[in-house]
Amino acid sequence: MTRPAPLYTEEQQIIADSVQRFLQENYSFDQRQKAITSERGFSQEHWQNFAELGWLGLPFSEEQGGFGGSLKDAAIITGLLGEYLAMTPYLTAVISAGQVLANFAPGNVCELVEGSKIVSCPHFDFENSELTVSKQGGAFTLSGDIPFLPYAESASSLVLHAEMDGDWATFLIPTDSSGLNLKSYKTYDGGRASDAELQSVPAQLLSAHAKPALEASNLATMALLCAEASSILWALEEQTLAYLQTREQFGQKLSSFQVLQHRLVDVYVNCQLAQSMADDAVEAVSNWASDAPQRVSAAKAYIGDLGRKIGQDCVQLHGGIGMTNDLPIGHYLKRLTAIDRLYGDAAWHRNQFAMFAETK
Amino acid sequence: MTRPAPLYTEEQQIIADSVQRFLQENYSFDQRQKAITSERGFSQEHWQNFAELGWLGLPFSEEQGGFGGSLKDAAIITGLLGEYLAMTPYLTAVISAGQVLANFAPGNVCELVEGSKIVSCPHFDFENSELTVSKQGGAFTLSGDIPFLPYAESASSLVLHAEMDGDWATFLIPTDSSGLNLKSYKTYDGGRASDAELQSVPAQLLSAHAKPALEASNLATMALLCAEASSILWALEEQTLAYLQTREQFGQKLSSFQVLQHRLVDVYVNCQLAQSMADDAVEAVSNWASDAPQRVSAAKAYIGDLGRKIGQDCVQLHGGIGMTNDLPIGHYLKRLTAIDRLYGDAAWHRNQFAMFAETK
Amino acid sequence: MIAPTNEAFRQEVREFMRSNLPDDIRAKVAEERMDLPKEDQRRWHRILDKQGWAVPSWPKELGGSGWTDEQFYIFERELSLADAPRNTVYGVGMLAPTIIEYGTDQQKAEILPRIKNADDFWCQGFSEPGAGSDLAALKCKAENKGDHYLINGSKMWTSEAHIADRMFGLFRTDSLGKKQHGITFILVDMNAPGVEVSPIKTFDGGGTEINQVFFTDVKVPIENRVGEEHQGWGLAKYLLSLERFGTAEVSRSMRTLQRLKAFASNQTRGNLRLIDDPDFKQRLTRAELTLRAVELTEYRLLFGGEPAGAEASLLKLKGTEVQNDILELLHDAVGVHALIDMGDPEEAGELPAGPEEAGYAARAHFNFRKTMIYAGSNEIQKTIMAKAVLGL
Amino acid sequence: MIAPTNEAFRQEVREFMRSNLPDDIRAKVAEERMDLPKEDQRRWHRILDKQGWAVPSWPKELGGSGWTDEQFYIFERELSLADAPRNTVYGVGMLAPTIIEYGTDQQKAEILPRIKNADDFWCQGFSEPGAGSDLAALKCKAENKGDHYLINGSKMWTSEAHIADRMFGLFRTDSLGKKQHGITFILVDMNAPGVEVSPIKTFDGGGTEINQVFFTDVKVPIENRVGEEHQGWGLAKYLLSLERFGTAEVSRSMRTLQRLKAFASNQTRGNLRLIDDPDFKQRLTRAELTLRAVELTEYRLLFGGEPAGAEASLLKLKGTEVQNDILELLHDAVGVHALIDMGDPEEAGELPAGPEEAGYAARAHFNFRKTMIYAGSNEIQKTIMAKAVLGL
Repeated sequence: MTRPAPLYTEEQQIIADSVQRFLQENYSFDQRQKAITSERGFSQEHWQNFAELGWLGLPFSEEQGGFGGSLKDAAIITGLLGEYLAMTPYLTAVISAGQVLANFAPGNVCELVEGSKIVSCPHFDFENSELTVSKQGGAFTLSGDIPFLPYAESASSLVLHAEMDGDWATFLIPTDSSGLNLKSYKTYDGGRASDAELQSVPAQLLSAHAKPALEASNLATMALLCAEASSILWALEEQTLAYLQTREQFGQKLSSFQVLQHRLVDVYVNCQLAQSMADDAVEAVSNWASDAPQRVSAAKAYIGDLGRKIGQDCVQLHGGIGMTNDLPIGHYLKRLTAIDRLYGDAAWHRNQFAMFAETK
Repeated sequence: MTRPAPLYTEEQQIIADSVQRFLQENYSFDQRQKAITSERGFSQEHWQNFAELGWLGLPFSEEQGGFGGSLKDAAIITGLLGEYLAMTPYLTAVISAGQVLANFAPGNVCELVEGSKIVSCPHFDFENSELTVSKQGGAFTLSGDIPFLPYAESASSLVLHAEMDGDWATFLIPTDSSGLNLKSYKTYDGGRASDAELQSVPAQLLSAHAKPALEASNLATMALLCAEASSILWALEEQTLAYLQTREQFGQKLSSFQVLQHRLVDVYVNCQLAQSMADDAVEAVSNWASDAPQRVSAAKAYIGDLGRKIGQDCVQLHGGIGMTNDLPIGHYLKRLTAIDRLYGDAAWHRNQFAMFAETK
Repeated sequence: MIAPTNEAFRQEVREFMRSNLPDDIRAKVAEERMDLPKEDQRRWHRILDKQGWAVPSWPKELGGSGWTDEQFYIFERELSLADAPRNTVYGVGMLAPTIIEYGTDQQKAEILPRIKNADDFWCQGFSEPGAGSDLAALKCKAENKGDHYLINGSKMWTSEAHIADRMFGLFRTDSLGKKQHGITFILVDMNAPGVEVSPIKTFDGGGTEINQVFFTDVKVPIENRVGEEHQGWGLAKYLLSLERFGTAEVSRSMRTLQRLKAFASNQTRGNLRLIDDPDFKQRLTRAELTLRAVELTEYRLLFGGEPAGAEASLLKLKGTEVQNDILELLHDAVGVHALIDMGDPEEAGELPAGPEEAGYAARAHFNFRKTMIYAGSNEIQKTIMAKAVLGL
Repeated sequence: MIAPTNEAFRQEVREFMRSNLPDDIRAKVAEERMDLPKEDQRRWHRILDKQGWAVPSWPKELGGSGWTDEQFYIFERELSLADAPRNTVYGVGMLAPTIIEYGTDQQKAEILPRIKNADDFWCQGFSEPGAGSDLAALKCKAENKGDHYLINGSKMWTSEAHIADRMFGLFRTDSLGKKQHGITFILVDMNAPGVEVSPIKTFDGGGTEINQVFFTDVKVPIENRVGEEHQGWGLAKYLLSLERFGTAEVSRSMRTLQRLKAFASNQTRGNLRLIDDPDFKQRLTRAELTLRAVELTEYRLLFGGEPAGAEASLLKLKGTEVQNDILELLHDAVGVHALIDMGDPEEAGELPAGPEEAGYAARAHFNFRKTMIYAGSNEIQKTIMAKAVLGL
């Protein structure tokens, strides 16, 4: 084992063991491959299991029906889901939407925690607002296009935001609303997403002054994506090392070639660096540190680039077999590539980081 | 020999042999190290030899007292000068200033060809004009600061340019002019340069419409710098390969370590690519092709980055001995680094190239 | 760089492509597909054949074009720039010259016309599960039973085996002595009893390109051997040396780059055109410069005097690297819609969202990683150069 | 990350630096110099000693500070951020703990106070012309002549030998058996007859840092041996394991980065501040991100549970890489005036032109390439990790 042992509290170790056990039993790679081709792209039964195992309630307070865990605890779950390539609405529902609901509609958290309802939520892009709000009396309607709502097909409602009266507002709309049209598709990482077109869709206002909460939800999601990527990188490192130790060429184990040894060392070193950045991002959002935006952007930028590079290197180190669909290696690369696409890519976060770093 | 044999004409082979012979005898590395610490940073006697061997007259027409050679021929000389790390005013006098004089003051070429006078000429930076012109009657004076005039201390005159009447003009001033102050210094590549301060220095107008000629001189100098860099890269490749084949560590030749073999292959491959770019740049300026600006910027950008990288790699591949002053390796790196600094660095030329590539 | 006399030839080829390349085929190639269906390949081959360009590299008396090296260079470039499929590689480019060099008169008469007419599609049975980069380690056995060989074992990574009519392959006829000895070059009917083709899906999720082929007591007439028994290694080396330059993928990359630049000029990021976004622009320009360096190097090595000894390795290494950089940029340019998974393009429906590039950018990005692995991984190419060029 | 209780300590150190670091010394360190003259080093050492901070890592009874790991970490960071010289490394950091562990009482009494008082400066005689990365291949011979060793041979790359009073070194006392056997740890007076120091100039053109040391029939009293005869390899391993983290150079790089950012904010390129130039900004940000990753990793490995087994290698590798990236950026930021060659800074005159950074940016850029070579080149570090961490 080259991966450093995580510094878990006793409670966290229990969570990690339980998640690991469940995934080992239910998310072997073959099972995973079946799950992503099922109708909704994930198993509703497993989602129910997640609820029963307490995963869905973890980062919510006990008053809201949750278990009072932290985002650090949730990062244990997203990390392991990543390692097993388990594609689910966890991040969008529990973190992205969940953190907003916990702020503004705590009554709605319960259904989420119980697993009876799934909520989807897009990346809040404050620079490009896609939705416009109409107010008539006390009622609101939303119009416009929103791309990439994760698992919106499976969701009962969407958390959406829009500029309103010079501030940012957040809304809840049921997915069966009239005027809402979802174009749904598979994504190459095995997930699902939808582009939404809204034509005067009636919306429930959650908050007219939601910007800090939306930012917090954004940052939490980004940090947990980094944690997921970091876990995937270690999995890649371990599996690639193991493969090179098994496979022979020219009468020698591949792992005996110095060039491949040094490339594996590069992978290992980069895993360590990526983990440090991911840990720091999760730490920052767990404590809502004042420099969390900078620390999260640092991690997302660094891991965005590095994750893809390591993923590509590990495919290359595997050779032909790394190209096949039946090995997780290529799927890890696809997920790492998707993680960089989502919630701002490396270039975008690099600019954010530079901005924070200069004004500091 | 891993370097491809150059495709010389018979005349070019004669030039190359003669240059090589002279440098072998007079520019051993020890001799070179002495030469750069001499008062003027190069040997006046050698400069006279250059004249006698016909190098200084090579790229000038026979009417001007030259030998009617091309810039391709001159590139043979700058390439070999680079390999021997022979630091001289050749490029600034014969190419940068020389090509301008050949256009506008052909009478002045003769002194240059004979080696009796040296002319220095800065990089023409059309974006940042440093000099202002005053006209009184038919007489001109120049004022302002010009950085980095190569070997200006040894020059009898300077070719300088300035914006005038909405066009670009070029002037000649003697270095003993009143109002001209030179701050001279050694450069880390073993060369010499001066920063000039001009206060109403009387100047001889060579042309009031000099832009195309200045651009041509710029491009020629850049292309020949690329040719020099390309030759240096091959020299580095050969010397590094030879060193790794000699030196032992852990009871084996360094060249038997696969990691070092592959790094040497990277060096070799990059030498090939750099040479293609340099050849193409020289070809472009030799024929004054219409796309010469783009091709020269492509080469300068590519070689600027790659040259430094290869130089750094070759120091690293040598280990401690590569850090010492008594081996050419570090001096090659310094020259390659200087070449990237001069006449627009890699980032600048990349932008130029992108601009041309888009409007194409 | 091209001689002016050949500019007319370039125009001729370009005009031919414009008038004769079917739109539906062009559209598939323009989506960076390497999995063209057999019928598309056949259709295009026959269009070229009518023009006399289907088997240009063959001797003139067999239907070749008699082009100069520079004309071949131009032809290949224009094919790519027009988004035309390349000439079929296994039959036309590999087997045919090998048969011409080593085959019997009967083999020539039987095999070549059927390739020229696109009656037979061939695949190459070289690699095996334990013999990829280390080809001489192959084990798939052919026992000489007098009038036939009896083949047992399997071949791996076999491109187009699922659409091929026949396979030329290397089989182990003797396992004593040096591992390069005892290999025999044999032609196998893919419809023979005991041949089973199992497609290998790649993680990009696109159509089938490669396969594993299993042989169970497959009988092959003894006259299907090419060259001497046990001496197939020499034929394989000859065959593999035929493609010295194509693997640089310069022409295809140039076309992809054109597409990328056109796309990036029409997209916005923030308030800039994507092509003006500093980060994107820098990556794009670096890739363009590298491609230019590879292009110039390819040209110089092709036409510029003595061989360097490992041109193919050098060009393959850098060419596939920059090709992958360009395709990665295309993926990145598409933004979040690049994530849409269209699956096998032959079965894909309408693109649900995003620009049309979203339909293939990710597939191509992931799929083309293979170019740095197959035909000798880029690590193997470096080892080859260390030996062949640096003498290490 | 730092515990709040230690913030007061940080302030104390910072205030001490502000009040006590001589300006002339600060200015030299701020020019990225590693060749501080002996008198500067001594002066600073004695200032620290007055404060009780000159030998902080020693046991408290010998003058150590008794700091926690985190306090050491803070102290080292604050030294760098203040442009203060580090504590002298060879005597204080390497020889002293080795003597404390392996020395006789007499050796302790004789050697340690003279280090603490900066009476003796030490150098380390380990590497040789044929034994750099492969240290155990060393050949410099010490013959046991009963009451003295007779030393012949030479040591290479010896930092500070030209200013050192004494050397601790590894010498070959037996050449039979395993090459790690027969090495003895001996203390040599640099003024002894037969010792000759020949400075090795580095290509950056700066002041002297390293030397070759020649020994011709040098007599060394037998009691100058530390530990057992032939068993010096164990002492060397102990000594080399003392510096687990410093080689990451994080603190120094942070300070250089501050300087670089301040400079780039005040320079213009075209009509932009240099720090806003897209190309420069991207390189700067990448370096800053990498440095942050190294910083966080160093902290995590130092304070975060079980050792990974090769922390020093990992941190040295990435730390020196990013350090060189930052210094390259500083060189590039200076523009054409970076080319000015100031030579040995102790002899240099006024800067003829350009910003003050022009006086040292190039020297530092070239000089620091050595950090990726010395103390085990970065290639060696990878080989160490392949073995120690990956088990290959």
